[in-house]
Order: sequence, then C-alpha cells, then structure tokens
Amino acid sequence: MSRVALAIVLAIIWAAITGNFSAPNLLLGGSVAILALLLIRKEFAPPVYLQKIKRSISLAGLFLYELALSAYRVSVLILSPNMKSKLKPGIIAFPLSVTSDVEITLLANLITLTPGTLSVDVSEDRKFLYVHALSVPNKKALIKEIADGFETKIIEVFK
Amino acid sequence: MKTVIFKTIAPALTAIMVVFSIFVLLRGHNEPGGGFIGGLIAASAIAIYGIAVGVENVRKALKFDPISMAGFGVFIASFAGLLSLGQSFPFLTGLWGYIPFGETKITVSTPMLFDIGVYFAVVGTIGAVALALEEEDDDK
Amino acid sequence: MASHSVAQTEIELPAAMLELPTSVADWSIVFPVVIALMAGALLAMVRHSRGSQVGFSVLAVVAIIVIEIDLFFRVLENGPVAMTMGNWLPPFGISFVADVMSVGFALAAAVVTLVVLIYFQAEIVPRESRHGFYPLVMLLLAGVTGAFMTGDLFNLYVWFEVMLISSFGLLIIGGKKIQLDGAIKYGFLNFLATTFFLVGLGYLYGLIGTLNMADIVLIAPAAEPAAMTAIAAIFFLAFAMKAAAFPVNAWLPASYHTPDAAVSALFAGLLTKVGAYVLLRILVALLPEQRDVFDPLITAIAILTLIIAPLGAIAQTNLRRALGFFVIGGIGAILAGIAAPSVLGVAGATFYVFHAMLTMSAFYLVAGLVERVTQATDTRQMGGVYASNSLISIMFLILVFAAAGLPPFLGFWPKLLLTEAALQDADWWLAAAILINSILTTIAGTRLWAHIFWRNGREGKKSELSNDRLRELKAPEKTFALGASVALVLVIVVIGLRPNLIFDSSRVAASDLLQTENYIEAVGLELPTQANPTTGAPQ
Amino acid sequence: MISDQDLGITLIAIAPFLAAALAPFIHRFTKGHSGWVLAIIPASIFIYLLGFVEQIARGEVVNAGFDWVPSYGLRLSFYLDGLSVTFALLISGIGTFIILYSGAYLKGHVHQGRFLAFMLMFMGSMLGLVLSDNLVSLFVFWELTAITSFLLIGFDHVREASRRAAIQALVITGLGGLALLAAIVLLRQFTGQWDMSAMFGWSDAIKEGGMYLPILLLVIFAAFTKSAQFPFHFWLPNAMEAPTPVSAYLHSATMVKAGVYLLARFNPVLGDTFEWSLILQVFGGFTLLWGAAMAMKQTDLKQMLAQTTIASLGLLVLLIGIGTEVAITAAVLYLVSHAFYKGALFMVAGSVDHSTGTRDIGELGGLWRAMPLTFAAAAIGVAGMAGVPATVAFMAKEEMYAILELSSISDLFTNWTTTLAIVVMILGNAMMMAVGLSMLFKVFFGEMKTTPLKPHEGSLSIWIGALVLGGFSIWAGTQLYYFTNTILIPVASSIAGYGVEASLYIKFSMLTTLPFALSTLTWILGVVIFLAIADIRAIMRSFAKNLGWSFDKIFDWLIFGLIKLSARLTDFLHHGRLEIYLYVVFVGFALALILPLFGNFALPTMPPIETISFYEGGIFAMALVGLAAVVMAKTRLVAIVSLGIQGFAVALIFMLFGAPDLGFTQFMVETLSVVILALVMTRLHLDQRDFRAPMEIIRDGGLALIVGVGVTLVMFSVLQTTLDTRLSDFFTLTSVPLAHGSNIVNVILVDYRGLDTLGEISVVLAAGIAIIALIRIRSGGPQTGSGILKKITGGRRKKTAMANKTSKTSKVAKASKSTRAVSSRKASPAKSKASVEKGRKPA
Amino acid sequence: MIVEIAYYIGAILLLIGALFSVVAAIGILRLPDLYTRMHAASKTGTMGAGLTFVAIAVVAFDGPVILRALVGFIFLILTAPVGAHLLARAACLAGYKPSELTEINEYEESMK
Amino acid sequence: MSGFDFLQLSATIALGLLTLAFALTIIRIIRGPSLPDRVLALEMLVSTGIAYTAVLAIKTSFFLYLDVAISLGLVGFLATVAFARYVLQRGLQRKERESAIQAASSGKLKQ
Amino acid sequence: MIEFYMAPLIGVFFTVAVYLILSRAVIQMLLGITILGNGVNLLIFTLGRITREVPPIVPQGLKQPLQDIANPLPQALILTAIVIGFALFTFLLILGYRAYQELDADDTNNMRLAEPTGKTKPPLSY
Ligand code: NA
Ligand code: NA
Repeated sequence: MSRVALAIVLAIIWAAITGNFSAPNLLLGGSVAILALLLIRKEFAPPVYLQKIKRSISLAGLFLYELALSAYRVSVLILSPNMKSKLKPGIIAFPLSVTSDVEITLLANLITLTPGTLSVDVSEDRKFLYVHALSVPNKKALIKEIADGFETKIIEVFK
Repeated sequence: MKTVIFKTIAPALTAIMVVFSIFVLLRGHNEPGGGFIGGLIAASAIAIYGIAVGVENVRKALKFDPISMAGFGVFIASFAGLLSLGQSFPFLTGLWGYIPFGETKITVSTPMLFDIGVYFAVVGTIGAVALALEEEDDDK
Repeated sequence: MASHSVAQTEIELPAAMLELPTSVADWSIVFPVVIALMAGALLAMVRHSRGSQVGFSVLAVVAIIVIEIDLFFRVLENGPVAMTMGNWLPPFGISFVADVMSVGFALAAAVVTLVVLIYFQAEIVPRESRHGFYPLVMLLLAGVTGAFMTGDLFNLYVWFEVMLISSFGLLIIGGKKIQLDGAIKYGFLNFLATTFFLVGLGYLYGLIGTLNMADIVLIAPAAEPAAMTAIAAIFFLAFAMKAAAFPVNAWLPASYHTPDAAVSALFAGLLTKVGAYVLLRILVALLPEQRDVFDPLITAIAILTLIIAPLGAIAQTNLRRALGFFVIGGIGAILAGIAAPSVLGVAGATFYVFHAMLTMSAFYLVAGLVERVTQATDTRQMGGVYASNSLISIMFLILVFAAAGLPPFLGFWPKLLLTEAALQDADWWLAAAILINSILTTIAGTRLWAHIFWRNGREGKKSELSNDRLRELKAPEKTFALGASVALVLVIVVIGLRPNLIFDSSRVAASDLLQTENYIEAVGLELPTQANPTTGAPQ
Repeated sequence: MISDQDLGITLIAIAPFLAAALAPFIHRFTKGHSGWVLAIIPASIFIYLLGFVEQIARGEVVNAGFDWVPSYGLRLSFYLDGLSVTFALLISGIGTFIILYSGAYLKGHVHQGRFLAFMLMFMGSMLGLVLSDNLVSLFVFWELTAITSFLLIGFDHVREASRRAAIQALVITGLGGLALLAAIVLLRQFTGQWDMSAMFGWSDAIKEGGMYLPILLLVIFAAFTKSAQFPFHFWLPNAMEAPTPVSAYLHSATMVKAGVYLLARFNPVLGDTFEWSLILQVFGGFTLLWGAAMAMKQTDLKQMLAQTTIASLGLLVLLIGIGTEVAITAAVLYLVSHAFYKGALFMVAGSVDHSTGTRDIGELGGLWRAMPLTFAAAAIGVAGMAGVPATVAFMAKEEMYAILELSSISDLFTNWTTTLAIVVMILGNAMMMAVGLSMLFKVFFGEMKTTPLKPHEGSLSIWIGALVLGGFSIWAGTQLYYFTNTILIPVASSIAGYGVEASLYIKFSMLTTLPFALSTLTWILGVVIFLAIADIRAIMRSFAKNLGWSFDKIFDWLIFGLIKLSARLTDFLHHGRLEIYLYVVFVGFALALILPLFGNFALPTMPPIETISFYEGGIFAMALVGLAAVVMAKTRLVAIVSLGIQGFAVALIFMLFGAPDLGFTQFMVETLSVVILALVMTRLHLDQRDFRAPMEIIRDGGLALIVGVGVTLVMFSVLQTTLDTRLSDFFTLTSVPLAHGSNIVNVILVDYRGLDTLGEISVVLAAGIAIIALIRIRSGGPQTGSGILKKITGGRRKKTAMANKTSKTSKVAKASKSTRAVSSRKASPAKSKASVEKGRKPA
Repeated sequence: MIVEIAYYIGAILLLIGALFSVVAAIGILRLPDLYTRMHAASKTGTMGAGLTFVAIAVVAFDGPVILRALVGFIFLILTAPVGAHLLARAACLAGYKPSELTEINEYEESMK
Repeated sequence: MSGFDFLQLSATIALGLLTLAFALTIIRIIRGPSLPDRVLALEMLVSTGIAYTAVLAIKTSFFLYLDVAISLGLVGFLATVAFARYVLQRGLQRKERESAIQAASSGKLKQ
Repeated sequence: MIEFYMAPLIGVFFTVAVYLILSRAVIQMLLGITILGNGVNLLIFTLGRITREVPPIVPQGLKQPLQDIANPLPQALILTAIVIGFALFTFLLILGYRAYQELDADDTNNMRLAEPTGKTKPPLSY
C-alpha cells in the first residue's frame, strides 16, 4: 500500500519535473518510480500515512513560517556588531516523544532547517535528540518550544 | 555513518535521485543532460545509499554487479550503432521510430538507446568504484 | 568573432547525409573495433566465469583477424576505403579509414593479441581472470585498432585513452609491489602524453576548425605557420612520449618488466607502435611542412634513440627490462624513416613497425618462458637453459638476431630499407646509427644469451656447476605458453625468409602516406582543383 | 620458368640448411654413424659442382636463382665463375671430410647432433656466400656465417673463454658485416643494381664517382674483419676455443677466406687504384709479419696454426693488393694450397689432441710411432707450409716471388714497393716454415712423453681427411697442366676481371731463376729461425709480458667499458625518480610551446583590452584564488579541500559562457572526485606539508611559469586568427531537422560524434575494471615493519579496522576525551623516515 | 500588468535571496566556531538559494518551469539538513570542541 | 523602469552579491582553521553556486539553467556527506593514535 | 574578447598544475593532474571562441536558433575529455593510494622497486 503511495508520489514528482501531466508521461513516471523503489526495497520506510493532508499542510505552513522568521533572526544576529555578546550557543538533549525513525528524522530535519537550531545526533536508544542552538538562554524554554511546535504537529500528522 | 536520521532519509533521497537521473537522461537530447550526467547522478545515489545503509545491502539491492552494468552499457551502446547495418547505413547512424500512444507519440531512436548505454556505463563504473572503496573502509 | 553566426537560409538538408548505401563489405572497416568493444563489454559482464572468458575472447579475436585479412587484401588491391559514421558527410562525422598501413598494423595487433591470449592460458592464476584480464585485453585491442583506423584526430585521442586505461589495468593485474611502482611512473607520464595531445588538439581546432585528418591535409598548409609549428611540436612531443623515443622514454623501462610476461608481450607489441604509427601519420601525411622544419630534430632524436637504447640494454640484468630497451631502440629505427621520408624510408618505418610488433611480443613471451624455466627474473640468477631446453634457446637466439636486424631474420629487411633511405637522403650519421644500433643490440642480446643460456650456473658460482633451480615446463605451459611462442616465432621466421608481401605492402603504405590523394578521396573530401590543363576546366 | 639448373644451384646453398634441420634427428637414429650419413650432402654438392668445372674452364659463367622480392630487385641469385666454383669446391670438398671428422671427433657428445647441424648450416651459408650474385643475398649469407660460427665457437659453452671468443668473433665480424651492408647499399644507389655481375661494367664510373672512397673503405673493413687482418686479427686465435673440426673448417679453409673472397670478388670493380693497393699491401704485409711472428710465440698446436693462418691471410691480401697478373695467380695458388695444408694440419692437431689429451708441443714428443698416419698427414702439411717442391704451395711461393722482375739491381730501388713486399713475404714464409718445423719435430720426433691419454691412432674418419687433403696438395702440385687450366686460369680471370693468360712461370724455368733463389733463401732462413725458435719464443713472451696489453685485452677493455658506460648511462637516464622524468617531459613541453613562436619571430601582438563585467571578473578571481590556495596550502588536506574552489570556478565559467552541460558535468565530476578522494583519504598521510627547498621552488616554479606563459602565448597566436566554424554551423543547422535533437551538444555526443562517446564509455568501463582490480588484488604477505610508532601512525589497515569496529559501537568514541593537542605532526617525520628506509629495501 | 508585478516580486525575491547568501557568508566568517557557523550555512544559505528558485517560479510563466522550480526548492530542503547533521555529528565525535562561549554541551556529557 | 528592466538589474545586483558571498566563503575555506570548517564553507560555496546558477537563468531567460541548479541542489550535499565521513574516521583514528602513544610512552616508563 | 582574458588565466592553471605535478608527493601530483585537466578543458573551450550566456540549444519549436549561440563542438569535445579525465584521475588516485599502502611511500622519490636505487653493477663477464 505504502509502496504504491510512494510510487505515486514519485510519479507526480516526475510529472512535475518533466512538466507534463499527460497520461503517458505519468505512466512513464510510474515505471521510473517503480525502478527506483526496487533499488531501495530493503530499507523501505515503515508505513506512511499521508491522509492527514490538512495537518500536513499545517505542518508545512508552520515550517515555512519558522524558516522565514528564524532566517531573519539569524541574519540579524550575524550582522549585529556585538554579535558575540548575543551568542550563547549550547548543545542540549531534547527528550523525544516521537518514536518512529521517520518521525524522528522529520523532526530532526525540521529543527535543522529552522535557523538557530541544529540537530547533531540521536541517542542510541532514540530517547534524546541532541540539538545545537545558537543561543540557549533557557534550556527548558527551548525544549518546550520545539515540543509544542514541530513535534506536536508531527505527531498529529502521523497518528 | 549509520545514524538514524541519515539511514531514514537516504533511501528516499536515493529514490528521488534515481528518478531525477532518468529524467536527466531522457531529456538530454533536447535540454542539458544526457546519459553521462544522468549516470553521474545515479552513481551519486548509489554512493549515498552505500554510505547510509552499508555496501552489502546496496549490492543485494542492485542485484547486478555494477561492473556488469557498465559492460552492459557499452554493449548496448555498440549495439545501437550496429542497428543501422540492417538499413545499409554506416555505423552509428541514427534511426528514429514513433510509436503512437494515445494522442501522443512515443519516440524511439538509436541515439536514445545509445545514451542509455552511456548511462549504464557511467552508473556501473562509478557505482562500482564507490562501493568498492566504501567496502574497503567497512570491512577492514 | 566570439561566436559564429548562423546563416538563416535553409540549407539543402539531403546534402548533409551520404546518399549511397553502405555495403556490408565496408562494415569490415568498423567491425574489428566494434567486435573488440562488444566482446570487452560482454566479458566484463560475465567476468566471473572463466571458461567463457577464454573461449569468447579467442573467438572474437579470430573473427577480427579474419575480417582484417580480408580487408587488408582488398585495400592492398583497390586502395584505401573509408566509412563516415552516422551517415554524415565526411568532415562532419567521424571517418574510419582503412589503408594498407592502418589495416596491416591492426592485423598485426590482433595476431599478437591472439598469441598472447593463448599464451596466457599457462600464465593464469585463477583469481586474476576475475579481475578483468580478458575484458581489458579486448578493450586494449579495441583502442589500438580504433587508433589505427580512425581518420579523425579527436577520435584518435579517445582511442588512445581507451588503450591507455586498459593498459593501466593490465599493468597492475597481479598486484605485485613492483607493478604498482611501475604503474605510477607509467601512469603519470602517459597521462601527460595524452594531455599534451589534447592540448595540441585544442590548438589545432582553434586554428583550423577541423579534426578530420583528410581535411587537415587540405587545410593545414594555409594555416598560420608559427602556431601550426607549435602545434606540430606538441604532437611530436606527445607521440614521441607514447612511442618512447629518447629522451622521453623513461616510462617504458620503468614499467614494462613489471607485469606478467604475457602482458609485457602485449604492451611491447601494441602500445609504443601506436605512438609510432601516429608519428608517421601526422608528421609524414598530415603536416609534412612542419616535419621538414623538424627534420634535424627528428634526425637527432632518431640517432640518439637508436644508439642510447641498445646501449642501455647492455648493462641490464633484469631480462625483461633489457628487452624494454630493445623496444625503444626499434622506435629509433621508425623515427629514422620519418627523418628520411622517401618512399623507401617510410616503407622501412612501416615494415619496422610490423616487425617490431611481432618480434618484440615474441621476445617477451620467450622471456616469460625463460623466467618460468629458471624461476628467476634476473639474468645473474639464470643459466643453463641452452643445455636443458633447446627450443627456448633457438627461439631466443632467433629473436636476438631479428631484433638486431641481422639477416635473414625479419628485422633485417626494414633496416635495409631504412639504411638505404638514410643514405639516399645523405643522412650519413643516421645511416651509421641504424647500423650501430644493430651491433649494440647484438652485443646486448648475445650477452643475455651467454648469461642465460650458455653459462651453466648462476652468477657468482662457477659456471661449470649446473643451475640447480632449473625446472621443467609443466604440461599447460608446454601446450599454451611454449606452443604460442613457437607459433609466433615461426611466423617471424617465415616472414623473414619470404618478406615479399610485407615489402610490397610497406611500399604501398608509404606511397599512400606520402601521396595523400587516395586517402582524401577515400574519405570523400574533394581535392583542390589543380591547374591541370589535361583535366580541363569545370563546365 | 624454373629450370633444373636454377633449382640445383639454389639447392647447393639450401640443402645444407635442410640437412641441418634434420641433423639432430638423423643423429638420434644413426648415432655414431651420423657423420657418414650427413657427409653425403657436401659430397653430393661437390660432385654436382664438378659438373660445372669444364664449362667454366671454357670461360663461361653460369647464372641461376629465383626471384626473392622482385619489387625491390632482390633475387636469390647465383653466379658461377672460376672464383666462386673453386671456393665452393673447396668448401664442399673439405666440408665432406670435416663432417666425417666431426662425426668421430665428437662421438658421444650430448650435443653432437646440434654440432653437426651447425656445421651444415655454416656450410650452406658459406656456399651461399661465395655463389651469390645478388649482393643482398651475399650479405645474408655473409651474416649467416657469422651467426653459425658464433654458435660453433661457443659450442663448448660452459667455459667462459668459449663464450667470450664467440661473442668477440661475432662482434668483430658483425661490425664488418654492417660495413658491407653500407657498402652494398651505396653501390646500389650508384648503380641501381643489386647484382654483383652487373657491377663489373660500372667499375670506372664508381671509381670516378664521389662515393668511391667510402665504398672502398667499407668493403675493405668488412673483408679485414672477416679475414682477421691486423688490427682486427685477434678474434681468430681466440676462436680456437671451438672444437677442432670448427677450426679446421672455418678458420683455415672457409670462413676466414670470406674476406679474401670479398676482396677478390670486388677487385674488378674497386681494385687497381692507388688507395686499394696501398691499403691492402700495407695491412696485408703487416698482418703477414705479425701473424707469423706471433705464431712463433705459441706452444699450443692450434694457436700456432691460428697465428700462421692470420699470416697466410695477410699474404693473400698483400698479393691481391699488388694486383698484377702474376700476383693474382700466386694468390690463387696460395689460396688453394693453404686450404689443403692448413685444413690437414688442423685435423692433425685435433687428432693429436683427441688421442693424447693435450695440444701443447712442450708436452708432446715422439708420436710418429703411435700415430703413423697422422704423422704422414702432418709431414705433408708442414711440407706445404714450407713450400717444398711437389706441393702446390711450392708453386705458389715461386709465383709470388716472381712478381719481382729484376733487370738490374737498381730496379730494387725504383720498384722499392715490390722489393719491400718480397722481403716481407720471404720473412713471413720463413717464420711460418719455422713454426711448421717446430710443430713437426716437437710433436712427432724426439722422446715419447707421458700425456693425459695414451696416444693411439684414431678411427678412419679422424685421419682420412687430413691425409686426403695432403694428397690433394701433392696432386695439385704435380698435375700442373690440368690444375692450371681448370682452376687457376678461371679463378685468376675472375679476380682480375679479364682473361688471364696464366702460364705458370715454373713450367719453363724452374731451378735457375730468381724466384727459386728466393725460395731457397726462404728455406735457409726458415731452418735458421727454427733452430732459434725457443729463444725467440722466450724473448717474445717476456716482451709481451712487459708490454702488458694486447689487442685482445683492448677488446675486453672496450666491451667492459661499454658495459660500464651502459650502466652509468642507465643510472643517469633511468634513475627511477619520477619527478625528474616529469621535469624532462615538461621541459620538452615548454620548448614545444615557446621555440616555434620565437623561431618564426611571430610573437602574437597584444589584443585590444575589453571590459568584462564584475561578476565575470569575480569568477576569474575566484579561480585564481582557488589555484593559489592549493599551491600555498599548509597541509595536503587543506590543499585537497581548497581544490574545490578552482573546480567550482571552472564550472561557473562554463555556465557563464553558454555551456550549461559542461558546467553541470564539471560540477558533478568535482563532487564525485571529492567523494572518491574522501573515501581513500583515511589511509593517506595528509597532515604533512610538502617541503621544497628554495632552489627547488625556483627550478620547478620557473619551468611551470615558462609552460604557463607558453600556453598563453600559443593561445594568443591562435586566437588572432578567425575560427572556421563550418563544423559547428553544420551541426547547428542540421541538429533539429536531421538529428531530431535541440541540445546540439548532446546531439554531437550521441550522433555526429557518437564514436567518440562510444570510446569514452569504453574508457569508463576499462577504468572501472582496472580500479576494481587495483582495489581487490592484494600482493598478500604481511606488511613488514616494526616499532610502535610505525604501527600507530602508519599501520593503516589494522588500525582503521579497529577504528571502524569502535565506530560501530561508538564506545571508544564516548570514552575518549578528545584532546587535539597531541599532534600527529610529531609522529610524521619519524613515519616518513621509516617509509624512506623501507622504500629502499626491496621486499 | 500581472507580468510587471510578477517581475517586481521576482526581482525582490532575487535580491532577498542574494542578500541571504551574503549574510550566510558573513556568518560563516564572523561566527566563532564550527557549530554556530553551521547555522548560517545550512539555513541562511539554503534560504538564499531557495528564494531564487521561488523567484524563478514567479517570473517564469511556464507551468513546467514553475513546477520544477518548486521541486528544486523541495530538493534543497530535503538535502540540506542531512549534510549539516552528518557534519556536525562527525565533528562532535571526532572531538572538535565548540567555542568557549558554549556553556552547555549535553552531547559531550552523554559520551562520557 | 519596467518590470523586466528591474528584474535584469536585480539579477545583476544579485550576481554581484553572490560574487561577494563567494569571496567571503572562500576566505573561510582558506582560513579554516579546522577541516570541518572548510568543508562547511565548501558546502556554502555550493549553495551560493546554486543561487548563482538560478540567477543566471533569470538574467538570460534560459530556464534550462534552472535544471542545472536543481541538479546541483540534489547532489551538492554529496561532498559534505563524504567529507563528514572522513572527518569522523580521521577523528577516531587520531584518538586511537593518541591513546596508543600514551600506551607506548607509559610502557616505556615501566621499562 | 573574453578569450584574451581567458588565455592568461589558463596559463595560470597550467603553471600551477605543472608546479604541483613536479612536487614529489603523489597527492599533490594528483591535485596537479586535476588542475591540468581543468586548464586543458578551458583551453579547448576558449579556442572554440567564447559567447556569453547563449547555450547551444535550439529553442522549442524552432528548427534553428534565432541568435548566435555558443560553439557546440568544443563543448562536446570537452565533455568527452572531462569524462576521460575523470576516469584517469580516479585510476591514478586509487593507484597512488594502493602504492602508499603497498610501497609505504607517498613520495615518488621513495618508489624505487621497478628501478632500484644504487649503482647498476652489471657483471663484467661473458
Ligand atoms: Na632527413
Ligand atoms: Na562524450
């Protein structure tokens, strides 16, 4: 089921990059997608449910907003003359609520893409995500911000 | 390099890169791209995949020995050149055919077959080298 | 001028393509390369099954030989033929041109390859077949044949690279440390040679806007002379390196003795000869005016190569390394033909290339047998083969004399031609060098002979004591290695005694090279209309 | 087309080779009788040749043979006249007995079959040489005699002396051979002919042409080396290392005469000039004296014979040099007589050696009883050597003294050259006679001495040859009329180039003439010298000892010098240091770029300056900075990372100037190069700075700069012309309509120039195979090396293995406190030192 | 009209994108250690490139081009964090210390 | 100023800005100090390059440059991945080396 | 004439490449090889004459390009050369790496197995 879904996604990507949504091209895209999926069949990701499109869009919206905002923030930080005094970098252990690899990865990447924070590693027991932040005035506040933001949305999408 | 994050996202990236490489291959005749560039992208996909999930797994997934794929590429490229023998044209003369498919026509041509050969030669070779080197590191 | 403007007028499209259908017979121009390539590709696909490797590669090479023999006689009789790929008009598509010289050399290369393949059956350590010996040999043959046949300079570059990288692979198969060392030197120096070639190509295209050899013959005389001379000089350097002419020959003695004897033999037969071939083609046919400018230089290099190479061989105690110097000496002889570019001289050089391909390959094969029998690579560790193995001894001695150019062995005939050409050209020193090369090669060769064959024991021991490390050849060695060597040496002896065909073809090849009209016509380009009253003005 | 005669005459030269090919097999089946069986071949040839004698005596010549390479004018052609037939008769006749003799002499030798084969091959070569008309075939056979004699002299190959003698003979005669080749090519150029017979008519033209002297010198040089003329004589005594049958055959009757044959053959073409006479007389005369004197020094039978052979050859050259009718007649007589008696004497020497185990006259004595037949042959032989009447040698001597035509005493001074020649001949003959007597008396008379073997007469095959040759010597000396007509006149005519009316001087006035007086003088002198020979020998030996050098030693000095020169040369040129090889190559490149521009004085002019946009300039600057970053990088690692900058800049340049495909490919290739580099980098030593001394920086940087400037200048030079874009125009116009593609670059790649791409992917495939082979094939065997430091810093494979294991568990990673303070730089010098030491020791 | 507006929007997006790139470059120059520099590179840089893609989507007026530009943006977003994550992790594990400004480092603590 | 002209101008300015970005990034590559710093700067170079290519697409109206940019986006991180792998292994190697040196020197002390 | 700016730039590429190749360190030499390859490619590109920003692609629906385009032939040649250069570079790189492993040397001066160090001492005998 999920394979079919992924194949369809890839086929759509195909149609998008070729700029042609005609039937033959979608079919060609589908076969290309199947070829590609054959290659990665062993490491197939666990079932992905993308039915919750609305929530997904909401996640994407949040991400874009965060992206723009924090890009701006980081820019300001970089350009400020007394940058060093504003910096307070640190690596914190973020306790994960999400459990699956896909969720963890998604969360980690979203965190990384958001300026100001950067995922360094996941602990071996997958309980913690180590996050580097440009400024950690308050560790708990940061954890809460992430947990309430991306993590919650991700859980919504995947549950 | 076996981190959860990388392991999880690498297959998806690989799949996208392979799809994209085929796209680049097929449109090369009219836009930038072609067999060589496509092949390089696909080889990159294999390299990434190998780094993420280990060479053994990639080899199993590929099923064919990469060098054999490269050989296959050279073989069909030569074969594409030979097809014009039947039409009493010199070696490597382009032959074009159009198969009607719905309202559009699908173009089939020996230059395209040739380019596919190029693609395979490149994927096979670069993939083989990358995998072999990764293996060096992994095994020893 | 930064770009070319495109005429918006419609051109007559059919005029872009060739109109006459290509006959099947003409395909034999391109078949040898295609067969070798496809065989190489197929063998790479199935490189883990040894049985199919041997059988299939031998089959492919035999097919190539048959095709080339047919083509050779056709070309000898009717003059050059060409095929322009993709059905495009000649200067636009890539042309393959079969003339006597190119097909003759290609044929010799294929024969050498066949012999080496058979010889290798005794040589092989099973794991090495898996690592691509057979596909690499086929690709090497494809590269060599392509280089001989192509009529396009950039395409020539590509075949050179095919050859080069295949030879890299063959050079390191076996993985001995000494091979790696040899390969480093071989690799970097040869890479530079092909890079120089590419630089020259870039300049050439920038200057005259074409890459087709026949086209170059037509256009080059009008090109800006200073730049053209520099381009010719770059080509000369690149191919002198490839051919291993003094003083840019260092890669050869550094590497040829390091791989298996079969591989050495293949290299000796194929690699430097392609460089020599291109020197002939470019300097004699394509850029004769530049050759005239370089004449003193070419003469000097020929003389130095002729003398210094065999001189270098005299001191060598590694058997195959000594042979490497013989190979280089032969290049001097070929250069001598270019230095005295009459029909005689070029025929001599052509004949010499043919001779050197067969003789030097055979020499390495026999050296491999000697190494097996004596279980040593150093002549000081050898000895006693004359008493124990007369067949190897006879072959070795024949090859010494053939390499030295003593009659009635094969090497004599080209030396005779070259000596005559040099004397005709009043290049006294060149003639002397050709003869001195013979005597020095004789000295070096008989020294090897005396140490390996006549002396009973090893250096340091009293020679009266017999060498206790001698061993018998095993059954597969006798069948394949000895058999293949004997066959090749027999061919050399027979051709040496009856050189008519090679003599005549060399002369045809030489006149075709000196008078390029046939070549240009075969390619399909128009000769410049000459002010010849008998042909009459066009209507 | 092919007549029987063509075939028959060709077979004279070819049959021995065919027999040689079969000899080892024949020997295997007939064992002890192989000599008898194989002797049939020369005997048949001899008989076949006899059939021509009458015809030739009539003054006719026979031409025969086959086309060899007609397009080049080469024929395997033969020319039978007095000279060639006589030589051929001698070769086949003496050869018959030699083959017989060899059969017995080497009985039981493991390689007797081989020996007989070589002998037959030699015989064929010699026959071919003397019968050849085509100069190329003459040369072919000439060299074949050198090759076969090489094998024969080195037959006793386990002894270094044999090997040395063989190589020496080959080298010296080989040098002569090359001179001969040059000479015949020059002759061909002058006459347009390869055939000797066709050249007789060209004699005057050649002598007047500018090439006469070179041709003359080359021919003479060839003849002198082959016929052991001073100063190329020394190989002949050394060639006595060969088994005695070889000496008897090659070194008396046949091969050494090839030089004399050549001079005789060329006499009509090149002779009768001042240069010819001068050189031949001077060297011939000197060789005669030298050889005869050196013979007196010897006590070894074969050495004595060898030295007298040198003397005899000198005498022959001297006579040809004098060149008068009488002299030539004398030469022919002497040639024949020498072949008879010297052949016989060599066989005697071999016979003595064979039966007693020694050849030293000091260790021999009183053998005439034990070996009566051998003694008889020896006596006849020495009689020939002394020129005793009734031997043909006597006539030869009389005839040679007859060159002195004395009408008054003052003629002695006016014809002083002739006088001098006569004096030299008398002296030489006397010394040779003394040597002969010394041999005869020391060996066969006096007291019996104990010898390694018990003396006994050998088998029939051993003594028959010597006796028969001796018999011939007497026969020819007594059957004057027949001999004169059938042999003497035809041969002398061939040499002279016109019909000689030889009427032997001795026929009408024998005992009362000047020549006979001179002969008598020779005998007296000979006996006197014989009586004093022991003292002379002692004096000469001490003189030679004090002198300390000889031509023979000079040869060693030259050859070893050559070997040392070769060694130094290879050390100098092929030192194994890649950086210097590369330097040479780049010097060549720099010269190729720069010299033509300067040579033609066509340095390109500076172009007009044009502005470029700032972002283009930015990319150029980026490339420059990237290049600088690589060169100035502190460590290799930094250099590798910096490499990306210029690669990236190149990609952007391609993008900027309308080449997206290129830019893209360049970028991909850069990326993949980095990936592959990163994959192998772990095992490489990258924390090192590569040090170059200031001088090296100047040296390398200077050359690099010249190359860069050269590349730029040639580019300017080319860029000043207008590019002919017809290829690209054609592609542009036809790409869409005919090749159905809009991306012209790709259409070129897969269609117009698809063959390039086919080759290119073959390169890729081959590279793949080669690289995989490189990675997979291990030389095996443990990596030697000691010391903990080495293990730490250099023990790559094991350590990385551990590193990988730990990275899997990441326990170590967690445990270790990373302190970057401990630098690996400390360890690196030690490591590199270790690697240097190890690199020098071949494993 | 629409076209003109699109051009203006596209132009502004271009400029912002380029500015982001410059800021990112300044960032990797000014910021004190590897880990902080990474913030500049992996997102500000990505934003720079991404915005130019968006700009193309705005000014292209060609369906396939617009789609491709957006897909390209997605590709960027997919790949950029992977590199950053791997490099940061490798640097940490290999022992590259963060700057002295860094007060809290729970990752290093976890490895003890 | 028409929209198109403004777009062209902005594109030119953008190219200038990106050139500046290149320059700054290169300074970091050269300065280092550590390997990961350089690698990071290289990655930055790639993303600036992507932007540069995309701007070229607008400036020349050849949107095929976009495809090149997309491809770069897709494969550009490959070098970083490879280098990250190298950084990791090299770091671990070094740590081992250090501990081995310590072990060696302590061993010496014991003797 | 952008070409006349390119020519000196290419000269610098060659200079740096040669300088690096002459260093005895295999790694440096490989970097030199890469730079040399880039220099040669740029050389061919420049000698095919340079056009700004107009790729040799025929716009959709047209049979021929409407404006002057960049010279496509050198681009095709360079593409081939890039690929070949990459294959060779990779081989040489792995070769250098294997040589370092097996010969324990990354300085060409220490790679002396095929041609051993020290004076050649041929036997002075026959
Ligand atoms: Na000349
Ligand atoms: Na290509």
